Formats: sequence, structure tokens, C-alpha cells
Amino acid sequence: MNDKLHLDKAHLLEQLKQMLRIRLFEEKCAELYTQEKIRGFLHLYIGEEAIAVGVMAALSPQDEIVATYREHGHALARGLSMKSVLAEMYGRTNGCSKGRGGSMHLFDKKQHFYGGNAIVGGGLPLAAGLALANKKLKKTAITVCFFGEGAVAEGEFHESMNLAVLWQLPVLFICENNRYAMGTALALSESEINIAKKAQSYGMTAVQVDGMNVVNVEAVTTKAVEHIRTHQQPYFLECKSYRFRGHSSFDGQLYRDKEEVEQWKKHGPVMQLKRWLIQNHQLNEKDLNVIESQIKQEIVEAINFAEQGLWEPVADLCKDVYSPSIQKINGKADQGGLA
Amino acid sequence: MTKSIDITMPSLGADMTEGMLVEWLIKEGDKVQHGDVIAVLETQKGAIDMEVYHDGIITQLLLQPVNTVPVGTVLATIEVIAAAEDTEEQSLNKSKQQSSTTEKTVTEQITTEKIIDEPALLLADPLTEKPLTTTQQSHTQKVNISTNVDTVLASPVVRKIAKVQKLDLSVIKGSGPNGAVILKDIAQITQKAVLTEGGLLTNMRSAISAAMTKSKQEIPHFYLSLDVSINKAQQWLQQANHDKTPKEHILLIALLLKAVALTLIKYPRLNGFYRDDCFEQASEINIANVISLRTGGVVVPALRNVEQLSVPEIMHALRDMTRRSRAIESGERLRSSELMNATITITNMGERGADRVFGIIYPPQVAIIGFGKVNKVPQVCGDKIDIGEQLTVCLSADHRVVDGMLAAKFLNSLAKKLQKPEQL
Amino acid sequence: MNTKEIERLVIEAIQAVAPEIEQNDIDFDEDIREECDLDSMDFINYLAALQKSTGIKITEVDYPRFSTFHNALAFLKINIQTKQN
Amino acid sequence: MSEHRNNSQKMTYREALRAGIEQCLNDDERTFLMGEDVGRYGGCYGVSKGLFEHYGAERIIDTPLCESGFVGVGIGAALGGMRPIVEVMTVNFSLLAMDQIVNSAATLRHMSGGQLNVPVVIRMACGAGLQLAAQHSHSWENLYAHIPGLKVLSPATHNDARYMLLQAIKDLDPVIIFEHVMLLNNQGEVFSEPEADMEKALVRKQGRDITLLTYGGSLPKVLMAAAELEALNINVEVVDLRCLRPLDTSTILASVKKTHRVIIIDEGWKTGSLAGELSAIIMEQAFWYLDAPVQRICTQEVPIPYPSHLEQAALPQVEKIISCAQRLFEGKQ
Repeated sequence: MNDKLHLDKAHLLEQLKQMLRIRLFEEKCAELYTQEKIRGFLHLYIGEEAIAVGVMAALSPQDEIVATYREHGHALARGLSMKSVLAEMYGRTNGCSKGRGGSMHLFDKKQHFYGGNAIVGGGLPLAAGLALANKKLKKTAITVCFFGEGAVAEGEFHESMNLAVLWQLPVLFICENNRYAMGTALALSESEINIAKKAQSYGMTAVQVDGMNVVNVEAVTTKAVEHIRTHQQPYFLECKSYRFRGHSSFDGQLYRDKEEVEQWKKHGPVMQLKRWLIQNHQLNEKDLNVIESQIKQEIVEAINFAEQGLWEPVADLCKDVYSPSIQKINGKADQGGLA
Repeated sequence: MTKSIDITMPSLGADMTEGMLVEWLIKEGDKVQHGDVIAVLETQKGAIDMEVYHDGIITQLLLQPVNTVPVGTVLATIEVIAAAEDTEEQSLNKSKQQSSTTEKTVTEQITTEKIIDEPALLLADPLTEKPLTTTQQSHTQKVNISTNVDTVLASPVVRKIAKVQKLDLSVIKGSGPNGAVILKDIAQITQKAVLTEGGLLTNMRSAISAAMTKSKQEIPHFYLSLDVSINKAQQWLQQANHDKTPKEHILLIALLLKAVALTLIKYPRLNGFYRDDCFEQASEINIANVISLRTGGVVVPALRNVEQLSVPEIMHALRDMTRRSRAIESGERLRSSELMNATITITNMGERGADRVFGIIYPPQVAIIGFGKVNKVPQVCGDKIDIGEQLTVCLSADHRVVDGMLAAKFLNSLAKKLQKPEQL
Repeated sequence: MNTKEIERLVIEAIQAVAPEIEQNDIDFDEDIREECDLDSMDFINYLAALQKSTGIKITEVDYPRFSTFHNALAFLKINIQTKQN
Repeated sequence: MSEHRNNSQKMTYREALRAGIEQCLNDDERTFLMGEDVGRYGGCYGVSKGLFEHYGAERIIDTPLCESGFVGVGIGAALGGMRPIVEVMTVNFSLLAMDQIVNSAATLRHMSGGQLNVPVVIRMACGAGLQLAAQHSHSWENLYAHIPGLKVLSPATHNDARYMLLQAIKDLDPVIIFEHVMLLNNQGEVFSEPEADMEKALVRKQGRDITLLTYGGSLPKVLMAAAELEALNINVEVVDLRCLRPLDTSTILASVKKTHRVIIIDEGWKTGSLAGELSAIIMEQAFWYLDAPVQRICTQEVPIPYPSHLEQAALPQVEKIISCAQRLFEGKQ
């Protein structure tokens, strides 16, 4: 385990609880999808929990998050309630986006969670923009932008890297390199597969970290955040990780073999921390069962909350397309186009 | 304490409605754990592993491979240790009924939400942002429509036909929005005009056939005829036309029309309309005349209030109407008033026609009178035989409205009137 | 007015009631009503048109004189000449 | 036309598309298929499944996620003499490639004084209905049909899905083909040859009271409405546009002149929609044949919401078509 971080038992248990919370939640979502409770696309975070939990632990409440469509872990780790996240996937009005976004579009302004994004690489320029605003408004908040290694092929990645360095924007880029962009292995899509090296080429401090080790991730992120707050410069973390399930629920996974998946599962993020805590007598079976049953109870309550959620009335279909002030000026609900 | 749970065909994709069970990886009695792969499914995305979401023992495999079944079909059952799972299972089942209830409210919500007309859905009252009730909206629509009250509202195709046929639209009650005159409002008046490339071709054929077919199918016709001596009428005409110019020349048909008009005053049952299963007495006597056109087909313009016209006035109107009808190709036109609300029709093919003419009634009228051609015949006067002129008057009538006896009385009364031409 | 002009007036009068008829369609010595398919109403309108264009008064007793094209021509020629001198 | 009707085959719309791609690959060795996950993964919607194993990596090319990049490459290859078929996974991602499509593909021939040709075909899945929420449910046929230099096709039937690609790949100019996601699984009939040239609209059902104009994914809904209207003895005529640029105005106007009433069903948003363009054309060229204002049934002007009941409420539906047709027929509209 990384020595720099003060090995505080309570903190490690909390990290384990956060990761387990994501793991069990995602597994329940898989089940609920097969029962047609959740529809549309579903991209699960199982195997990458250490990154979200590690990074979020190093942030402060006013920092801003931009995520992707594989965002349940980030939302839970950031503090969005499991109830509001699951209700959103049920499409109910008590969901965090009033049921309108679904799994790929979770938003929560209070938590500064600026949502998932279904367009690969779509979030990078947004994060740079949020950072520009913070810089101009002289806020101490920093912006954290999560994306997968697939986004590295998008033009927006390169444009955002350049602007972030050019304009010295306080943004932390977190590349969750899980080795597969949907059905294409990294080596088949990138000439240079060391992604941190790409960021360095833009003059940005860029570091690689074992994305399966939550303690390492937290330590490196803490250092990065300090650097950004003091020097008002962008920073790049490439977290090497692996997703244990398909790209989405409907994926024959023809692009990788089962053996490789099993290998990675052997030292998954939850497994690693659990094994370390038990070997160092910080955790026993009983404690673990208590934690797991608390999480299962939280999941049951989230399901009830989502089930009781109401459908948005059809009459409100076009509400919020424009902010109220504009609708009032032109005296009638808009039929499209600014007044 | 254990509980049995169904393992169903999972939905794995947004548009996956069915799945093919290719292979079971477990058998009945096997102990399984949460996340174990228990079967292989084939989908359009290739083979996908199927997981079990509970720890427990497989009790029954209900479906054997290879089989394609809809999502949700029960494939197997599993016995789970109830304790730990209990709270979650119960809540899940409870929530299942609940979700089914909420599902119901959803469908209710959609059906009770009557399919509001699209604009209404969006029109919101700016202050309260509640959608305007339909009355409020129709009010707003009416306000700005009624301002230009002078122009007649009519659809473009109606305006085009009216311009070409010089129809006066202000006379016609429109059934379209805000009283606009639309095609169906002028369909009865004109032959259904079919606008084709490069101008208007009055579609005579289809209009005539449509009216005639409707009449023959719906109206129970019966026919009567009476031979009528017209010696007196011809003598009257000779005197009336003596050294008169062609403009003032009177033909027999004018006399016949006036006689019919006056007789209808005594027998109004033949002069009206049969609509919505009942007879409606006409308030005027407008007699339509079948005018054959040089290029084939007919137009049936009507003379209004014939009983109030003198015989010369009738002749003048008839001559002008015939001239215009037969010169439509070179730009002549009929007036819309001439093409409207005829109450009875006359058909007369004149000296080159037939002896007897049994016409088909023009719906919604209830009678049509056909005048045969004038023939010189031997007539019995007292006990002498004389040469005289005679024509046959034929009446087709709608048996739903008129009976034989009434029709016969009408014909005899008409014949009597023709014996005193000077009183017409 | 010479014969040619009178002929044209007669043709025009016929076309007033039977627009599609041309001069060479008509056999000048056959009954005009058969040739041009005129019924009694058309015949009167034809005579009215002729009276208007030629200015010659035509009364009912003259109608038989218009039975054929040639007869009509002859009648009009005589009356126009008497009117001129 | 009738003789090839009888030897028809039954297949899904997806299989018809695949058969079309295979025939293009077999007919012309200059042709190759390029796009995200078209090879090993078998296509995001499974259209190109099996082609990689048969034709190999040279002709079935997986691309990284760089739409502007690989679409630009496809256009460049066409410029260089190839006949590429570029698959943009969905129209939703095509915005990233809009610059290459508009400023290169559509413009090069004219801008080069007629010297250069861009014989590329760009295929995109499109449309809503799978609860994929706002960023994955767009219908932007109208954006592409606005661009001079592009031809835009919308195969609604299986026969068109099978043969339009063949006609498009032979065209010397860039052709965009939209494949609606809700059609992919449907079973349908494919005959032995195309029913018409790709730029021709087709009357899918004769009628005389009202013309229903539509294209692509909306056709099944319109035909369903037409059948129900028949029972209400309202005899509608269904015209399938098939080609959205250039528009086959003669077929459209012939129908309008016959029925005097028009409803346009278009899954795009009403403002700036294809339905708007069609309505203007009808007003300009068939104004004097209209007995009622042209009606448009489009998607509500809202980013498509995730919950099914809201998504369905936003999209054009059979019931809306029927009630609009009834109001039109009774002269209340």
C-alpha cells in the first residue's frame, strides 16, 4: 500500500464500504435491467470502483465533476443518493434528473455533478469551460473530468488538452483506461498507447497510476489537487483499470477472451483492499457482513423509493426546454425557436 | 426457511424482445451463487452469458435448448435461502405489484389524457403556465379571424372554381372552419370540377353518373304518362309569334313550363326534396331544364319562381340560358343561382326527340317530367275524327313521397291547363 | 355589302350557337338545322344573331326562307340590296 | 413490376441492409466498409456481423472513435478513386463529422469547378423509440437534406434497404443513407430487383381523399393509420418520399392535386423541418388545388426524454394521424 497516505483504519474501511456500495448497486442494476425495470443503455462500473472512490475522497464539496455514460460509481462516490440515482434509471420524477435523462444523464447541481454524457469525449471541453469560469471568477474550486481511453481518439480530447494548458485552466483530467473502447482494444485504435505521454506532449503534468488500488488513486489525486489549487494549472491522471462486464448490457464480448477477464478479477479493487485489511487484522468476516447488509438495506430502500416514484405528466413534456423568463416574454409556450 | 424464485429470459438490450436459449450450464439440483453463469443465450449481438442473481439451488429447468422465447418467459426455478434474501425479495415482489399499479396509472394517465390537439398541448397561459383550456384557445383563434369580415372565407380550390365558373360564393353557406366554403359545399352545385394541368375541365361524366347511380339505387321510381292535345296551345303560339322577331319568338316549351308551375301550386307534393328519410316541401317553384350540350353531356340550370313569370319572360330566360350553356367552351358561364336549389326538373328533347321520355329523378328532388315530341295524330272530336297535334307528358315520381293517384291527378290537371293557353 | 361578307355573317351567326361548326362542314343546300344539329331554341338564337348582325328584320313568316344556307343567303342579299337603294 | 413481386424473400431489415453491403463489396473491389466497431464487434446494431470474418481487415475497417477523422478519410479515399461505404454509428455522432460532410464532401465538386468527384456513401442509424434519451434519439434528415451537393435517402421498406445502397454507391456524388433503428428487427419482403430509381417517391397506397406524405421510420405508422382510416371510409393515399434530396416533387404534387388535402408525418422537430419545406413547395406549386391548410405531424420540440411514456408522447403516433385526418376530412381543420 502507498506509504505516503496516513493509514487510518476508519478511512480505509470507509473506502471499502464506498467501493462495495458501488459494486452491489451495479450488480442489482444488471438484474433490474433484465426485468425491464431499467431501459435504454446501461454501462456498469464493476471493476473500476477504486478510481471514483479514490478521486472523490480527495476533492472538496465545491469542486465540480464532469463524467461519462459509465457514471453510476462517480455519482454514488460523489454523494448523489442511491435513491435519486436509481429513481432516475426508473425514469421517475423523483430521479436526480426528474426521470428525463436515465442512466447516462445523471445531474445534481447541489453536488456540482455536471452529469454523464453519451457522446464520447463530449465532456472534455465542458470541463475546461467550467475551469475557465472558476479561474475568471477567482474561485478555488477545481473541475474534475472523467473519460475513458476511447475518448483519446476524439478530436475534442486534443483540442481540450491544448486549451487547458494554453489558458492554464484548473482542471484535473482523469482517464479511466479500461483497455477496451466498446469493442476495440486500445492497441487497435491508438498509435501511442501510453496515454499519459500524450497529455505530456501538450506540456501538462501527467501521471500513470494503478486504477485498481484505491489508496494509490487517492494519494495521487490528493497531490494533483494541491498542485492545481496552488499553480492554477491542468493535471492529468491515467488510471489503469479493467471493466469486469461488457461495454453495455447487450455485449457478446467477442473482442476479448474470458480468461483475461478472470485474471483481472483476481486482483480487483474490492478484493485487494479486503484482502489487505483482513491480513492486517483491520477487518473480520463479521464486520464485512455488517457492512454488506447495511448496503443491501440501502439498495432495498432505493428500489422502494424508485418504485413509488411518479411518471412525469405528459402535459409537462416541454417544460424546461427554455428557462421560464423567455417563455413569459413571448406570451405563449414556445413552438420552437427563440422568440 | 427457503423460497422458490422464477428465473426468466432476461432483457439484455434496448430493443431485445426475445432471446434464444442455446445451452444450460447447470442441471437441476446444482448449487449456484450470485453471479454464476448458468446458461448461454444467442442474440443478434452473438452469444451472451446468462447470470443468476441469487445464491440457491436450481430446482427445475422448464425450457430445453434450443428455443427462442419472449423476454420474461420463465426458464427455470431456484430455491433460495429465504432469511438473508427475505427483506429484499419481499420488497422486490411488493414493489413488483406496486410498479404494476404505477404502470396502470401510467396507461391510465395516457388514455385519460385525451389526445389533445397538438397546439392546445403547447399553448400555455403565460401567467400560470397551465395549458389553456380548449375554450380559451378557440376564443383567441376566433378573435383574429373575424376581423376581416367582408371577404368570404373559401379554400383555394373553391376560389379557383368560383372564378372560372363565375360562382357567387357569398350566397353559399360554408361548412369549413369559421364558415369557410369548402369543396363539399359546392359539390352539388357544380359538376365536381377536377382541376387538371393547365385549366379547368368540368368533369361532366363522373358527376352525371354519380347522381344517376345514386338516384337509381335509392329512389323507388314509378312512371305515368298521358297523351295531351296541344291544338289550342299551338294556335295561341301562332298568334303570339305573328310578325315577331326571333328575340320575341315564343316556343311551346315556355307554355309547358308555365303550365307545370301553375299545376304544382295545386299539387305541391311533387315539388320538394327527400332528405334524411323525410319529405321537405319546397318554398319556391324552381324548374330545372335539362339542356343537352353540343359535345355531349348535359347541364341542368334552373329557372327560379317560374309561377311568377309571364310566358314571354320564361321564353327569354330559357333562350339566354340555353345559349350560355351551349357556349361554355368559348367562355360563357352559368350563374351560381341558376345552378342551385332546383325543386323539380323538366326534360324535353324537342322535335327531334322521342315520343315518350321517362327521366331519372335528380336527387334530392322527388319528380321529373318528360315531354315527348309533337306528333300529328287523328283525334276524336264528338263523333268526328280530326287531324290534331298531340304530345305525351311522362312523369317519373318517388314512391316514398307520391302515390299513383296523386300523380295521375297532376297530369290531368296539367292537360286541362294546356287547353286554356291564354290563361297561362 | 357583297356576297362574301354576307356569307361570313351567316357563318358567324351559326357559330354563335354552334361554335365548332366551320363553313366547309355545311352542305349549303341541305336543311341547316340537320347540318348544324340545331334544335328550335338554337334556330331562334341563330336568327336573332343574324338580325342583329345584318340589321334585316326577320319575322316568323320569313322563317321557312332560312331552311338552307343558300336560301338564307338569297333572302339576305335581296333585303340588303332593297335597303341600300 | 408484378413479375418480380412473386419471387420475393422474407428477411429482417438488418439482413436486407447486410445483403446490400455484401453485394456492393462483391460487385466492386474499390468498395470497403469503414466505421466504429463494424468489424470485430459486428456493428453496433449488428448490421455488418460476419463481414469481417468473410472479407478481412482490408475491406471491413474498424476505426477509433474519431468521427470527423474517419469520415474525412472516407471522403478523401473517394476523392482518390475508391468507393467507400462509411458507417457513422448513429446520426447523433455525425454532428462531429458535419464539417467534413458539408465543407468537403458536398462542396468539392462545385468548388473545384467540376473537376473532383466524391463518390462516397455515408450510412447512419437514426430515430427515436428505444428510450436512449436526448443525445441518442435524433432525427436530422432535414439538416442533411438542406445541403446542396448531397443526396439523402431514407429506405423505409426492406426492398429499399436491400437495393438503395447499390444505386447510391454507383452515384458519383456523396449520398447519405438514414436507417431508422425501429425498423431493424422487422421482418419484411425483398423482391428480386429495386422497385424504382433511388430518387423516385412511391405511392405505397392509392387513395383519393387525403394525401399522407412520409418517409423512413414513420411509414409503418402511417400505413397502420391508413388501414384504420379505410374502416372509417376515409380513403387516404400514402406517399413514401424515399429520397429527401432531391425531392420527387412531381409525384408529391400529382397526389396533392388529386386529393386536395395533405398531412405530412415527419419524426423531426417541426421548426425548420422537412415537413416545413414540403409544405412550402405544396403551397407554392399546388396552392389552387388545396381545400384545407397543409397539416404537419412532427415530434414535439423537446430533447427526447428517457421515460417511455414521455418519449412516445413526443413522437408522431398513429392516433394523432387518424384524428388529424378525420378533422381534415370533415372540413374542421
